[in-house]
Amino acid sequence: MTVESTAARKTTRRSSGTKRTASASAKKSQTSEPELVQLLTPEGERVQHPEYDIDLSADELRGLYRDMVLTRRFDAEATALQRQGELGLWASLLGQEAAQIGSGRALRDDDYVFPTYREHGVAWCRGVDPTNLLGMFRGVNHGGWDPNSNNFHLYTIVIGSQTLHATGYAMGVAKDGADSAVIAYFGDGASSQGDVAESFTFSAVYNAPVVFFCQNNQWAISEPTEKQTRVPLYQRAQGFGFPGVRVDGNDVLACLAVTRSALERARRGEGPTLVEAFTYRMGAHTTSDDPTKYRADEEREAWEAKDPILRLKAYLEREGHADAAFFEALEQESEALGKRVREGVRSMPDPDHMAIFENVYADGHALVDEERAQFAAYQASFADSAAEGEVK
Amino acid sequence: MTVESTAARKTTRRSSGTKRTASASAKKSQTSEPELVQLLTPEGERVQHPEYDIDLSADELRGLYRDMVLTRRFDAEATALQRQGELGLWASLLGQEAAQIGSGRALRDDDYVFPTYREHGVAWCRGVDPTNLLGMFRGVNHGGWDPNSNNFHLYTIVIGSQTLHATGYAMGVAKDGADSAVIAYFGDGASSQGDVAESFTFSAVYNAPVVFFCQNNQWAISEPTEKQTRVPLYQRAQGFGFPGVRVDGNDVLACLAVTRSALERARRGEGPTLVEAFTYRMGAHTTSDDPTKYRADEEREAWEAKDPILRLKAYLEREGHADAAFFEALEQESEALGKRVREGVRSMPDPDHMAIFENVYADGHALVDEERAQFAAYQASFADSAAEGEVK
Amino acid sequence: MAVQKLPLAKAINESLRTALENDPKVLIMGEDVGKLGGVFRVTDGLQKDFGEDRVIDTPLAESGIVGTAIGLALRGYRPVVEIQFDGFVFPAYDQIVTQLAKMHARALGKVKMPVVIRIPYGGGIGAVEHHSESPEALFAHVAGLKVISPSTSSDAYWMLQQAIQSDDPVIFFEPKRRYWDKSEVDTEAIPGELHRARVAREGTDLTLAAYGPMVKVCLEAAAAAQEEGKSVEVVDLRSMSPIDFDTIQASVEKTRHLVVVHEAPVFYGSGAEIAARITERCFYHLEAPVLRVGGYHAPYPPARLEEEYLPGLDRVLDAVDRSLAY
Amino acid sequence: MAVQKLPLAKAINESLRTALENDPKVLIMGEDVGKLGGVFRVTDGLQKDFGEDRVIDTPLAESGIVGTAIGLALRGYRPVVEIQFDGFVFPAYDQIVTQLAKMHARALGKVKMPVVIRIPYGGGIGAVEHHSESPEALFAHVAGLKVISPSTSSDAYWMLQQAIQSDDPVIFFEPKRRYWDKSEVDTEAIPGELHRARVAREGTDLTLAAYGPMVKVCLEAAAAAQEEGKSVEVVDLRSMSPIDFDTIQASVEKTRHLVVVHEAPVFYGSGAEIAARITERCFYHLEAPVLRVGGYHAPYPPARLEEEYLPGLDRVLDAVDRSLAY
Ligand SMILES: Cc1ncc(C[n+]2csc(CCOP(=O)(O)OP(=O)(O)O)c2C)c(N)n1
Ligand SMILES: Cc1ncc(C[n+]2csc(CCOP(=O)(O)OP(=O)(O)O)c2C)c(N)n1
Ligand SMILES: [Mg+2]
Ligand SMILES: [Mg+2]
Repeated sequence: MTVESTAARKTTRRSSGTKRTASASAKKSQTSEPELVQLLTPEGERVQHPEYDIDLSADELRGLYRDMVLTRRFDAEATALQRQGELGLWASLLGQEAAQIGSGRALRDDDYVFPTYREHGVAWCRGVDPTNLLGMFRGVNHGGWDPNSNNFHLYTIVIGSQTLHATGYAMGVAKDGADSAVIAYFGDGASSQGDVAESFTFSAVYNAPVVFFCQNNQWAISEPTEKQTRVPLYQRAQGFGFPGVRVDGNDVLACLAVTRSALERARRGEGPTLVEAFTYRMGAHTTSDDPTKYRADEEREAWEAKDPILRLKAYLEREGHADAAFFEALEQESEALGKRVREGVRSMPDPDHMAIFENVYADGHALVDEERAQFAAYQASFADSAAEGEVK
Repeated sequence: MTVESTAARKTTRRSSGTKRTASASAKKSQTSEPELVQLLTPEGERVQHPEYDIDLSADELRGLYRDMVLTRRFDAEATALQRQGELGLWASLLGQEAAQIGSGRALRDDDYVFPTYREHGVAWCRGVDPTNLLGMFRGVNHGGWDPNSNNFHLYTIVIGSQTLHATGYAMGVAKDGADSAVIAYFGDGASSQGDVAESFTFSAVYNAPVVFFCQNNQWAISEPTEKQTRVPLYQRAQGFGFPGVRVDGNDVLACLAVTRSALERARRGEGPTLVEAFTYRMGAHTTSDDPTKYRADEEREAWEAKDPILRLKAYLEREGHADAAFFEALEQESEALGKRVREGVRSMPDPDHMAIFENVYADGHALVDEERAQFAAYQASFADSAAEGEVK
Repeated sequence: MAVQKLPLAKAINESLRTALENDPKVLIMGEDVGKLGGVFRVTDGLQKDFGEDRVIDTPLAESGIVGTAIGLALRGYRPVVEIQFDGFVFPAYDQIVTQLAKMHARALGKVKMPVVIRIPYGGGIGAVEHHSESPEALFAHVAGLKVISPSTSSDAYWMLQQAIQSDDPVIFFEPKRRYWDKSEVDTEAIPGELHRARVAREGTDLTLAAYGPMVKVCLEAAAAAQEEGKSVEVVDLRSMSPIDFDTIQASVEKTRHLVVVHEAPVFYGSGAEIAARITERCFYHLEAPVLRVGGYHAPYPPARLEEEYLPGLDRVLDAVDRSLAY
Repeated sequence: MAVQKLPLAKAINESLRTALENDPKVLIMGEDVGKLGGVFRVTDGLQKDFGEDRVIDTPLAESGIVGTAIGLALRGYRPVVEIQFDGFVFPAYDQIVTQLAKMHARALGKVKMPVVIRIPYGGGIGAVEHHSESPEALFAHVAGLKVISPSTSSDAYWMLQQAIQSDDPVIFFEPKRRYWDKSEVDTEAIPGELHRARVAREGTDLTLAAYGPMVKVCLEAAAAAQEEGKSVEVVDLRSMSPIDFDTIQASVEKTRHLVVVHEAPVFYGSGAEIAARITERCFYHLEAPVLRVGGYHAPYPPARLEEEYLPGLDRVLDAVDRSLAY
C-alpha cells in the first residue's frame, strides 16, 4: 500500500478552517502581552518595578547614554562603509542598543561573553576596539580578535552554536570555583535550534553560571517570531527548570537591572536564567537584505516611538542629568569615533596570501606544510618571467 | 594571555559547597512529586480523576490485561532467545507494559506511530507480527516491516530522530485535511536531544496533530533522569506552547485515558501534547547491559510493588471481571505465543548475501550495480574449483 | 515559454514552479523561502502563487527542516528543502545521513524518500565564513544519497525536475556564484539521463573533469589552452554520486591525460575518487597521473583571500601543463 | 606497570587514567562514562577514582557534549569526549565541523582546541544498525581536525596520550572489535611521532596499507600470502589526517604494488585519497593501479551479512592477486 493511498482512505474532518483557528489561538497567546519588565517608559518616565530596581547616578546614566549613542554611531558608520564598498556585509544593531548596552554594562570584567554576529554594543562595553569587529565583514579575517583579551568570544555565525560554548565555559567557571558568570547572546530565530535547547539542558543539569540573553528583535531575516514559537520566548526556560523573564529591550535601565540580577543569581550558584529582551530590528537583517519584501513600514514606525536612545535622552533632560554641553561633546566624540573607524577600516591591510595556511592547526599538519610550500612555489613562479608552462 | 591564567586570576567564592546546594535543590524539585494522573492504584483500586476518566467494559479491561500479559510473555521469550544465541540483542520493555498498551490502545487504525526500539507493546496493539520485530535484533535486517501496513513506523535507534519524522508526518496529515493523529514515542534520555526540542517547536508552530509520548523509565542506560533534567519532564511542553501531563505509567487505564484525550485534542486541531508516562525499566537497558554496575536493587524492588499487570489483575479479580478460566486460557495463549515466536525466530532465514545491494536506492545507482556485479562474480569464483588468483 | 535565456537562479525558480504545478504533493520548505523568496530570490513569487501550505517558511532549525521533510515524505509528500547556505547544512547532517539516506534500505524498500535538498554552494561571492563551502564529498560518501550539481541554466531546470521526480533523496548543489549567469533553457526539451556526464567541449590532448561552478573555469582554461595549441576536452560531471565513470573513461582513453577540478578541498575530495577509479580503469592509457586542482586543506578563507584559494584559470592551466609535461 | 600485556580497551583505560593523573585540566565526558564505565567499560573505574567533576556523565545529546567541550576548552580544560558508537557522532557533526575544527583558525591562533573525541568504530561485533560504521573520511576531509586510529594496545595507549597532549582537536577512532585483543604496552617507552605510519611487517612484492581494525586482517593476509611465496609488506597508517605518504611511498617504491584496505565504503573513502596521491608520487614505480578493498556503497548491512560486507582475508588476498597479476 502506498502512502498516498493510506492518506486517501482517511476521513477528512479536519478542514482548513481548523488551521485558521489554530493560528488565531497562537496569535492570541502572543498578543495577551506577558509581564515585561520596564523601568523607563518610551516617553522617558521612570517607573518602579517590585522585583527589579536599580539606582544609578547621573554619571552612570550619562555613561549608558553615551554608550548607546556611540554604538549607534559606529553602527551607522559601518553601514556606510559597506555602501562604499569597504565592507562586504554589515549586520546592523540599530534599535537594539538598549538591550546590548544594558546587558553589557551589567557584566563584570571577569565575566565572559559569547556573542552572535550582531553584538557590537556588547563588544563596545567589553572594550573591544570597534575596528576589530569589522575585519570579518571586510573579508580580511573570520574574527580574529583574542577572546581572552576582553573576555569576549569571537562572533559566531552558525545560529545557536555559541550557546553551548557558553554553557561549557560556564561549567568550567564552576569547576574552577570562580564566581564569574557567562552570558550567551542569541536571537529569536536561534531559539528554534536544537543546540539552544541542549544548552538549556546542560546548563540546568550542571547548574552552570550562565545567562541566556535572547534579543527578540521580532524577526529572523524575513520570518516573524510566530514562525519560531507560539508563546513568548522567555517561557521556554521554565520547562528546563530555570527562570525566564521578559524585559523591555528598548529600556536600557531595565536591561541592566534584569541582566545584573540574572548574573548575580548565576554567581550565587543558582544556575542559568533566560532573559528575553523584547526589542526590534530597525534596519535590514544585513546590508544584503531587503525588508520591504516582507514587512510593513508601519511596524517599524511604531517601534520608532520606543527608541531606546530618545527615551533615555528625555529622561536625562527631564531630570537635568545632562546639559547641552554634554550632548554637544558627545556629538563630537561620535564624529571622532566615526572618523577613527572609517580610517581604521580603510587602512586595514589585506591579509597575506600565505595566511590561508596559517592557524589551520596549532601543532602543524604535514599536508598543510606541503600545500603551503607548493602554493609558495606556485606564487613565486609568477614573479619569474618564465612562462606558466614551466611551473612545477 | 592564556585561558588558564585568566582562570587563575579570578576570585574563588564559588565553592564546591555551592554545587552540593545546587544538586540538592534540583533533587527537591524532583521529589516534590508533581500531579500524576492515576486511575488505578498500585493495589488495584480504582480512583477518580477530575479531568481524565474512562469507562471501560469488563471485556475491554480483560483485553488490556491480555495485551499486557502477552506483551510481557513475548518480551520474556525474546530475552530468552537472546540468551540462547538466537538474537544478537534484545531491548526489553519489562515494566513498561501499561504505558505502551494504554497508549497503544488509545490509537485509531488511521493514526500513525513513530516508535523507538522498545515499543514492542505498541507494536502488538498495532497488529504487527511480533516475530517481525525480531529480525533486526537477530541481525537479518534493520527492521524491514512495511510501516504503512499497520501505520507503525520502523524502529528508530538514533535517539530522538523519530520525533521529527512524526511531526512532519503530522504536518502532512493536517495538510491532507485528515483527522488522524500521530504519536511519537521517546525516552527520558531522548528528551535532551536537540531533535526532540525542534520537534516541539515545529509541531507547535504548525499546530501539528501529534502526541509526544515520553516513557520516563527513570534511566537512560546508566544515567538517571536527573542527568537529563532538573524538573519533571512533562513541564518541558509548556515553554513551547502546548500542554504537558504526567501520568502513572504503570497504570494502563490512566495511560489509555490521558493518551486518548491528547489524541482527541490533536484531532480537534488543537495541536501537540506531551505525555510523560512515569514508569520504570525493570530490566537491563538491553541484554548487553549490566545494571548492577549503576543502580541499587531496592529501587527495582520498590517499583515491583507498582507492577502494571498485577494491579490490573487485582482490580479484575476484585470486581469479578475475570475468572480463573480467563486467566487459565490466557496462560495457554501466552505459552502458544512464546512457542510461535520461538519457532518463528528459529526458522527465520538468513538474508541472501546479495541483499547488501538491494534497496540502497529506489531508482538505482550505477556504482551499486557495478559493485553488485563484482560481488556476484567474486562469490561465484569460490564455487569454481579455480584458484583464487584467477578471480578478476 | 519553451526556449528562453535565463539566469541559473531563475531557471531553478521556473523548475520549482513547474514542479509545484505538476504535482500537488510537491512542497517547498526552508528558511525565508516564502515572502522573501529566499536570500537569493530562488523561490521568489512561489509562496504568493502556491500559498503558505505549499511554500513553507520553517523555524530556524535545519535538523527540524530535514526531519519533518522525512515525515512528510512518509506521508506521501515530495518536499524540496532549501538549506540557506552550504555551511548551514551540518545541523541537518545527522537526519540526512542516519535517516534520509538509510530509510529506504531500512524498510527493505517498502518506504521511499523523495526528498530534494537544495544547497547553494561554493565560493567566489565575497561572503563571510560558512557561506562559500563545497561539502559535496561529505554527502557522496554516504550510500543512499544522490549528489548532483548543474552548471548551466538548462541543467539547473531539468536536473531539478528529475531530482524532484526521483524516489531517492537527492542533494542538489547549486553553484551560487553562477546564479546570475544566463544561458538557454528549453522547458519542452526531452532531458537526458540525470546521472550522465556531458562533454562540454571536445578535445584530444587532455581531459578536464569538473562540475558546478568549475565547469565555466575549465571551459575558459580550455579556450586559453587552445590558443597555445593544446586541445582540451571538458567533461561536466553533473553528478558526484553516482559518477559517470564511463564518460570520463572514454574521454581519457582518447586524451590520456586527466585533471579534475573542484572548489572543495582536494584532500579526500571527489577528485580523489575519480583519480583512483580512472587510474584503475585506464591504467595502460594514462600518460600522466590524474592531477587534481581544488581547495587547500584549510578552512575556507576570508573573502579577500578566496581568489587565491579557489581554483582559477591559472591554476587549472598550470595543472594542464604539468600533466602534459609527463 | 611499565611493560604489560593488555587488551586494547584496557590500554585506553590506562591511558585515560594516566592523563587524568598527570593533568588536572583533563576531563572525561560522555554518555554512561561514569558508574557504568561506558558501554565497553573503557572508562571503568575512572569516575570512582577521579570524581564526578572530572569524569562526567552527560545528558544524552551529542551536539551538547561536543559544544560544551568546546566551551570547556576555551576555559582551559582538555576534554576527552566519548561518543558511544560511530553512528551517533552525527548529531555532533555540526559542532565538530563548523566550530571545533575552525575555532583555532577563526581566532587567528589566539585560541586552542585541545579536545579529543573518542569514537569506537567499525564492524564485526554483530551489532544492530548504527553500531558498526566507519565514518573517518567524513572527518579527514575537514581541515582543522586530526584523525587517527590505533591498531595495537601500545598505540592505543600512546596515541591517546599524544592526542590529549595535542593542542588540536583529534578524532580518535577506536577499533571496537579489537578492544579485547591483547598486546604489549610499555607505559615508560618513548613514543614515536603521532602521525607517522608504521611498517607492521616487511615485504618486497606488494604493500598493504591499512589502519585500525584492518591491520590485523592485513597481517593475516600477508602471512597467508607468504605461504604462497608472495612477500607482502603491511603499513599501519595510524593516522588518516594527516596521512604519512612518505612511508607509503617508500614502501611502494620498493614493492611497486599497493592495495589499501579499510572497512569504510570505498567510494570517496580514504583509499581514494591514498590511491590518488601515491599514484602521483609513484607514477613511474607502480606496476599496477592502486587497488582498494573496503565497504560497498550500501548502508552497513545487518549483522548476518557483515562478514560479506567487511574486507576479510579472502577479499584482501584476491586484491593482492589482482594487483600482482598486472
Ligand atoms: C545554522 C544556520 N542556519 C541559517 C543561517 C542563516 N541566517 C543567518 S542570520 C539568520 C536569522 C537569525 O535570526 P535571529 O536568531 O532572530 O537573530 P537576528 O539576526 O534577528 O539577530 C539566518 C537564518 C545561519 N547563520 N546559521
Ligand atoms: C544519538 C544516540 N546517542 C546514543 C545512543 C546510544 N543509546 C541507545 S539507548 C540510549 C539511552 C536511551 O535512554 P532513553 O531515551 O531514556 O530510552 P530508554 O532506553 O530508557 O527506553 C543510548 C544512550 C543512541 N542510540 N543514539
Ligand atoms: Mg531576530
Ligand atoms: Mg529511559
